[in-house]
Amino acid sequence: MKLELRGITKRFGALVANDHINLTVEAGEIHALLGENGAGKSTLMNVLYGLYRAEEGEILLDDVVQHFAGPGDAMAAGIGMVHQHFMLIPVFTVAENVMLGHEETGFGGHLDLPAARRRVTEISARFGFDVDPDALVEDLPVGVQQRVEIIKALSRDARVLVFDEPTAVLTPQETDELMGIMRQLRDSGTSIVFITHKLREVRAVADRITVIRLGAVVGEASPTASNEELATMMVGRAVDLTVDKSPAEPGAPALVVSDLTVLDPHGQVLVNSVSFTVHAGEILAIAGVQGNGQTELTEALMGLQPRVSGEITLDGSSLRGHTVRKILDAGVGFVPEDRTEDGLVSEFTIAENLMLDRSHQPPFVKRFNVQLSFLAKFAEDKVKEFDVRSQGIDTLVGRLSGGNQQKVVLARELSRELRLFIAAQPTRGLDVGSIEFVHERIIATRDAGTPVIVISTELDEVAALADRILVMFRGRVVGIVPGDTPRAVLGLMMAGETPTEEGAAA
Amino acid sequence: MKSWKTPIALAIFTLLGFLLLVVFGRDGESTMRLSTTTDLIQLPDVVLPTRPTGIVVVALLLLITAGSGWLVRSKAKVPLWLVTVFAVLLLVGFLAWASADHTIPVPGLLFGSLSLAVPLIFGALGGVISERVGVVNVAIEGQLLAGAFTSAMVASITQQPLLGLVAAMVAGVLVSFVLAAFAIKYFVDQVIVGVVLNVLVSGVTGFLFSQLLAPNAATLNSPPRFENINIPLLSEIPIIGPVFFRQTLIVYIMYVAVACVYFGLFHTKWGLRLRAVGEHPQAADTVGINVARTRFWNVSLAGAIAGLGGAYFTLGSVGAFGKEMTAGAGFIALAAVIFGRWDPIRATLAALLFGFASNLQNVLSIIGSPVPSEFMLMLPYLVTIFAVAGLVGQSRGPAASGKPYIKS
Amino acid sequence: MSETLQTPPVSSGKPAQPGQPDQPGRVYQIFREITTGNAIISVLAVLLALLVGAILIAFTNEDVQKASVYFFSRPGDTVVAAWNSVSGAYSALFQGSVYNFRKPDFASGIKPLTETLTFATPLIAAGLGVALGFRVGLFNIGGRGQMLIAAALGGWVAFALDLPAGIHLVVALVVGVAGGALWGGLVGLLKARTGAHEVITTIMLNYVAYYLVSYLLRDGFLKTPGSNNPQSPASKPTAVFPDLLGPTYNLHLGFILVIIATIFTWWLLSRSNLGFQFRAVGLNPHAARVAGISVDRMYVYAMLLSGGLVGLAGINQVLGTSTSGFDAGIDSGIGFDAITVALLGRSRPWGVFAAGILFGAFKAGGFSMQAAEGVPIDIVLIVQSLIVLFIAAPPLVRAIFRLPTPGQKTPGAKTPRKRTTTPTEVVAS
Amino acid sequence: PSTGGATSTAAVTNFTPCIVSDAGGFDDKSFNQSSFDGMTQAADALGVKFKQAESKTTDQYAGNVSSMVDQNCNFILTVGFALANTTRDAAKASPTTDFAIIDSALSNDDFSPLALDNVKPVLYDTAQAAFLAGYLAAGTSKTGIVGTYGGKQFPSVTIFMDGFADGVTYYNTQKSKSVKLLGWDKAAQAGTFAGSFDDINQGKALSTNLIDQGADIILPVAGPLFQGTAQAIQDSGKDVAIVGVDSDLYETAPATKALYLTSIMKQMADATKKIVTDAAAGDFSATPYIGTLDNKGVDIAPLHDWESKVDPALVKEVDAIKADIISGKLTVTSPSTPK
Ligand SMILES: Nc1ncnc2c1ncn2[C@@H]1O[C@H](COP(=O)(O)OP(=O)(O)OP(=O)(O)O)[C@@H](O)[C@H]1O
Ligand SMILES: Nc1ncnc2c1ncn2[C@@H]1O[C@H](COP(=O)(O)OP(=O)(O)OP(=O)(O)O)[C@@H](O)[C@H]1O
Ligand SMILES: [Mg+2]
Ligand SMILES: [Mg+2]
Repeated sequence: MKLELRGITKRFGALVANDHINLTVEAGEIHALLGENGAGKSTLMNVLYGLYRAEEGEILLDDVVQHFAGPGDAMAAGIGMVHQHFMLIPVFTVAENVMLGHEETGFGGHLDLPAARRRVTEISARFGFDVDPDALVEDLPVGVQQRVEIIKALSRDARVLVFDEPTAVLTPQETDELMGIMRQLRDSGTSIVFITHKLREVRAVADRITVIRLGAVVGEASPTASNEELATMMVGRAVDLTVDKSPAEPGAPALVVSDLTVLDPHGQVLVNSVSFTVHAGEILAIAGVQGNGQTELTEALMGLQPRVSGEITLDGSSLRGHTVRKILDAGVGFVPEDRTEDGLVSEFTIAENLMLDRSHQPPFVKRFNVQLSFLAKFAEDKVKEFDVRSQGIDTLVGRLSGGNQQKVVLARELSRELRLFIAAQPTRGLDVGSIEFVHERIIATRDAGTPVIVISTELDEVAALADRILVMFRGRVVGIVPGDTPRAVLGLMMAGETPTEEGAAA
Repeated sequence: MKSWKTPIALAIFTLLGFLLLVVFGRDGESTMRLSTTTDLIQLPDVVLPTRPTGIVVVALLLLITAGSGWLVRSKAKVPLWLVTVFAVLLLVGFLAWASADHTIPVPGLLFGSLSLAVPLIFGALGGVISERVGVVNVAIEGQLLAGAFTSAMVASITQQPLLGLVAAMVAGVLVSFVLAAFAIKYFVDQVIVGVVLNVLVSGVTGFLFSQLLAPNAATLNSPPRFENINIPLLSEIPIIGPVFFRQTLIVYIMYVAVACVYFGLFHTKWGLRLRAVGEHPQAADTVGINVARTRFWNVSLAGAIAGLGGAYFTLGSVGAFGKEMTAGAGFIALAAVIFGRWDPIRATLAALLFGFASNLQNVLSIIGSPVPSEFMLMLPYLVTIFAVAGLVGQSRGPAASGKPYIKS
Repeated sequence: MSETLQTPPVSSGKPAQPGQPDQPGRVYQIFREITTGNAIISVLAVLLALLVGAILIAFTNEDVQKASVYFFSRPGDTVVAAWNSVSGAYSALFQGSVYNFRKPDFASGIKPLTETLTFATPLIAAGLGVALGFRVGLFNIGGRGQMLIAAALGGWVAFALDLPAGIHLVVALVVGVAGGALWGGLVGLLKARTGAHEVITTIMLNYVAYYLVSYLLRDGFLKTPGSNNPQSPASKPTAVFPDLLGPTYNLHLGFILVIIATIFTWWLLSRSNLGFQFRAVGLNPHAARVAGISVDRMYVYAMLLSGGLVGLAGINQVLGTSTSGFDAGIDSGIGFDAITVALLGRSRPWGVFAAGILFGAFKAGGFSMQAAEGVPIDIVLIVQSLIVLFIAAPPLVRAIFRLPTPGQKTPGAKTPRKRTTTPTEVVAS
Repeated sequence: PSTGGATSTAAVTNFTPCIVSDAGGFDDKSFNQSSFDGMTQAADALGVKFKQAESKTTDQYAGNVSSMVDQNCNFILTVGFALANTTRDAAKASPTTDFAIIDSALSNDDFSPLALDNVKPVLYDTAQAAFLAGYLAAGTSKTGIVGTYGGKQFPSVTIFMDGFADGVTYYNTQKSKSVKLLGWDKAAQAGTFAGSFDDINQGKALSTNLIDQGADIILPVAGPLFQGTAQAIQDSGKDVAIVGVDSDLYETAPATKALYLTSIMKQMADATKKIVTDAAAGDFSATPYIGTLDNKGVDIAPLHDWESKVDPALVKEVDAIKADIISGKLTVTSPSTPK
């Protein structure tokens, strides 16, 4: 089905999120939408999907003007959407999530769960997914949740499909599979809008590219354009896509983890006797498919996991069994994986968030009193230093874009005397400009002699940052390999295959 | 890894049991009457020698405690049924102790427990539905009271208890309308509306009671009550029959309501959508579910059910409206909702537990208890605290409950 | 009134990023409106409630009812009677709560205002306690129990001990507040240790406290010697709050204490590190935990403080208001009113202060409405509830008076990921 | 301070009597209600209007009484022991206003008894009448078991239970019987209570349990909760009777009139009416009024429908006991007797 958006304008108060945007997606075309964080991509798609009502403009499907009062109408017209922020109900099973809104029922509204299960397995089979229809969504790794979102959209036989950053949480293999599916769908005549920040993907799959900046279309690009060209178009300035990184000068072993095991409340092993060492002045990247124990490993290091055995020492003193506060005070900096959930209090101001994990000691607090003028000056400095774009230090963090939120977390964690820095998925969902900035800061931290652990599912990121790479699979260490290990090898390791000799030597 | 919580709790209770049943054991005989005079099948009274019973019970408790300790040591979970057996044993021991040289009519004890629990169950069902769809319902008390008042008045005027029942539902719905309108349309804090509604309903019913019902009691406050209906066969099952199947229509409606709400919530389209709206309204919105409408009508439904609970006071139980006659039942129902983890069956069990503790207290104080009345009256509340702290622990409610859904 | 850490303005070098929203989202706007209380809307809300109340008063007035019998022959009578009843009732409300014009001089004319403040005193204290809980994400419905325990323990000190003036008062005050704190802290401890939901435990502990105090009054250490009424002896004069404005007025030291408590709570929440951690836990317990804040410990501290503030309300009753002995009804429903006061004040200390005074005015004015005009106490309650509802629902008031929404219609954020934790979320979490 | 507007020689035309309830409210089916009825009757008889203030919570007592003073009431009736100290303080503050307080005397803060010139305590020796009811119940019971329960353990409640218990004991000693009383142990001052004066459902549950234990006469001392007892009796299908309290239930709650054996009455309406009319006539006296069997301030109600079911000989014995109590031959005591 052919989709046409004409002159869409959407305002949030005084902010014009979409400014007379025109976009045409032909039937059987994958159309990529590029733009910085906050450029207005999601907003445009939400207008298309009936979630927002545009102030101006119209939506045409096969040249017929549509009037959507809500997502129901959009879906009925054949539009499906895989949302950037998952629209899944955590306490429902996969089948329930998929059937919600178009339930098949028997007598008296009785849910026909078997039918829903069949549907899930059928679509899973068609696209090669491995999804258990009876699993609770909240128990699933994010990558699988993403598939559920896709199944949800596909189960409605949508003929226009919007993918809003579907790959942010997928592994390279998963991403490749997804792109295969998109091609498959395209070939069967579905029009696809594909939003991503990863230029590699755009060039691999898109038929046409539209770039949006500050709410307006800045132009079209061809899939053959270089990364630099695309990035420049998006950001409006030249972006250095490869971060300069000098070779590491590792010092003494700083963090020594031996035989670390983490259990979940049911006694299930999440991290299985993991041992490794991080030296001062090096970056150890922990790679792996989402859900293979990396999260739990970092949480165990931070004292956030209750059932832990094994030993963790930092500069010779043990960290295991200490409270989070003690570990933070010992000089561990931590960027959690989910910044809105674990890293920030969105209803706090930037300034308040900057003192979040130091609310118990000078210089932020003296004799129970928060030192407001100190905090203001500190925040002002950090906002400048980390280039947090906001209306001032009293802006609520929840109103910042994702990239700027992440900068606040980084600013907070990197402004302490650190003896260890742990960053989990530090650039998830960020645009190229922000990624560049975050990577620079992480390397600068290493160069200052701090041991750094970066947890990432993103091979590009791992390649850009790692001095050594630890690959995890099913809670175990598959191997620790040098930072320049080829993608292909890493990909295999992430699937559980032990590395070849040359890799294991590192 | 290992959680010693259960064995420790069991050990503490065993110790308490030992102190009460053995150290402070009483001599004499405890009689438990299992049948009512009207039963077809007459079971003989169970007569237990008080002190030996206590000793045996404590021995068994000790055994279970040891067993649970062993289980935990060998990294197994203590099964729920074992805890249940423990609780039942402790209860039997306690009953025997308390009724030394007295008779406890078991069916009567249970019957009364159910009667005290009925309004709580209706209220809790209303609470479960309302909170599951994302609207916190602190106004259960108000819905109960409105239902009680309206049903009494309408049934008195029409002399039709069934019409009274309908009126009670309408009254509950009206209270819900206010809650829903303010909470859903005008985004007023749901707890404010709930708390205020309780005051409002108390004021309105109190006022109308003084002005209308009290002076014209014969015409406006003498509703015909529902008759008890004995279900053939079922009502003759020993113990169970007299307790559950010689009840009024309202109680039978309650059984159906519990079953329907349970089935509906977890096995129908209605329930799926309702829960979706309460968990993640935006996700529900994206699949075409009208969040506001779903909330509005289900909150109204919740009001109707709670209204039925109100009608139980007047049409099922006591046959006339009295000021503030719900006496805090709505708040206990609210506690039952949370205690029951927002699950209709569990909430019902929680309400029954409360009813049982209340009526046990009644019976014990009647057969003469050495404990001052005030401490006896505390019993149900203490039992609830112990149960919540010891057994239930952390509970998680519907994620979006209490949060207004504001659309662009 | 806001307690966000308002950092002193430092001129920001960066211009706002064009892509940033420079206009608050709609959630925030609604929140904002209510917080700052658009004055006109509040006035209209009160007007609206009074209007509805007027209808009720007129309907229930005997003279009106009599006149309405012959409404069609002489409708004027009904109108006049209605006008008289309503204006009488409302002027009684005003004269009972603000200024009594029938008194000859200012000193006695202003007495009602001092009565308003006297009644506001415990409401503010308990409201602060409940509000503090809300800010930490806890819904404290246990005001009744905490007040009772505070009144019982502090009251006992006040009537049973012989201590020098001043010291006696301080000891009674401290013991009372500590009693409330313990009763509240118990809830926090249960929550931290076992996860028991505070809504359940506070409701249950209300009853436990009530029966406990009833017993103590009847047969325990609170019993009046020589009397068989379940009522405590009178507080000794050495422990009684001194009058602030002389014996003519009932306003006592409690009001000053409550002002101090308000300042303290404001400082605690907006300036202290403990308050910072409280708010972090209230808004996002996950992030707080990751930032090294012990969530469980905050729950215990918060309930201790919350119970202590509510306890202040309880001790205020026995040392200030009902000094001639108390019974098990000494809480007077203030623990429940405090919930509304706290929410109406948006859980901000000075907001609570203002809401408490509004409620105090209703209590004070209610007497004269009832006494002078025979308006049933239930009607007073109804009008009160309506005012609260309307004040809490500016969009409704706006819709009724067809006022434009401030700014333009600004659709914005949908369900916020995390709003200020209101108690409602707590109930469900 | 507010000045009481009353002049001691108030003509009936500008006489304003006023009444303040305790937290039970005026329709508590108990003493507030009877006092209110008395006030209504008196005002009707005098052709004046009276003012009323209903208290919902204890912190309203002082405000209600003082606003009555402000309203220039000449005579203020306060109901219940809970208002005693409030009444005392208000009476001291406005010595020209007359007060009467139901169910309590006054005392100083050091607990010594206090008499004020403008406060009339109105007390009832309810145990005397309850004694008769207890005797009657014991003699009428077929199962040999009678029962009682209260609302809350207040002296104004337990005084009924004490007298009733003594009546049963007296019957047992006189007749060498062993009629058992469930729900109250006078010696231990312990028994069964509903915990509330509102929760009629709880009254029903308690009564059902009493009936299960074999009681066939029940004395509910808990305001409106007797309605629950009536329903429990009807549900049980047994021949069980109620002994009412405060007023003759046969008159005030005729819906279940067939169930009332008798009622233990505190004739508050009459006493109130008399005190108000006296005050209006300028005859106010602060001498305490104590309702006894002698002055008919307390009594038991006629048997009405139960007349035929009760042995006439028993009725005669009750009358004789009544005479003995009046003459002082028999004294009834209760720790809860008002002082
Ligand atoms: N976008 C904004 N525009 C103007 N002011 C803002 C904005 N965001 C935050 N503020 C400032 O933040 C302050 C606090 O806002 P709000 O009333 O939401 O309190 P809060 O943040 O919930 O308080 P606390 O942090 O104490 O819980 C307000 O006084 C306001 O000045
Ligand atoms: N509900 C809303 N209320 C107010 N402003 C909003 C709302 N939703 C989005 N915005 C603002 O509109 C702008 C566009 O946001 P949008 O989510 O469309 O960006 P995006 O291009 O999808 O960014 P990203 O790459 O980070 O997903 C941003 O400045 C954002 O802050
Ligand atoms: Mg987006
Ligand atoms: Mg904030």
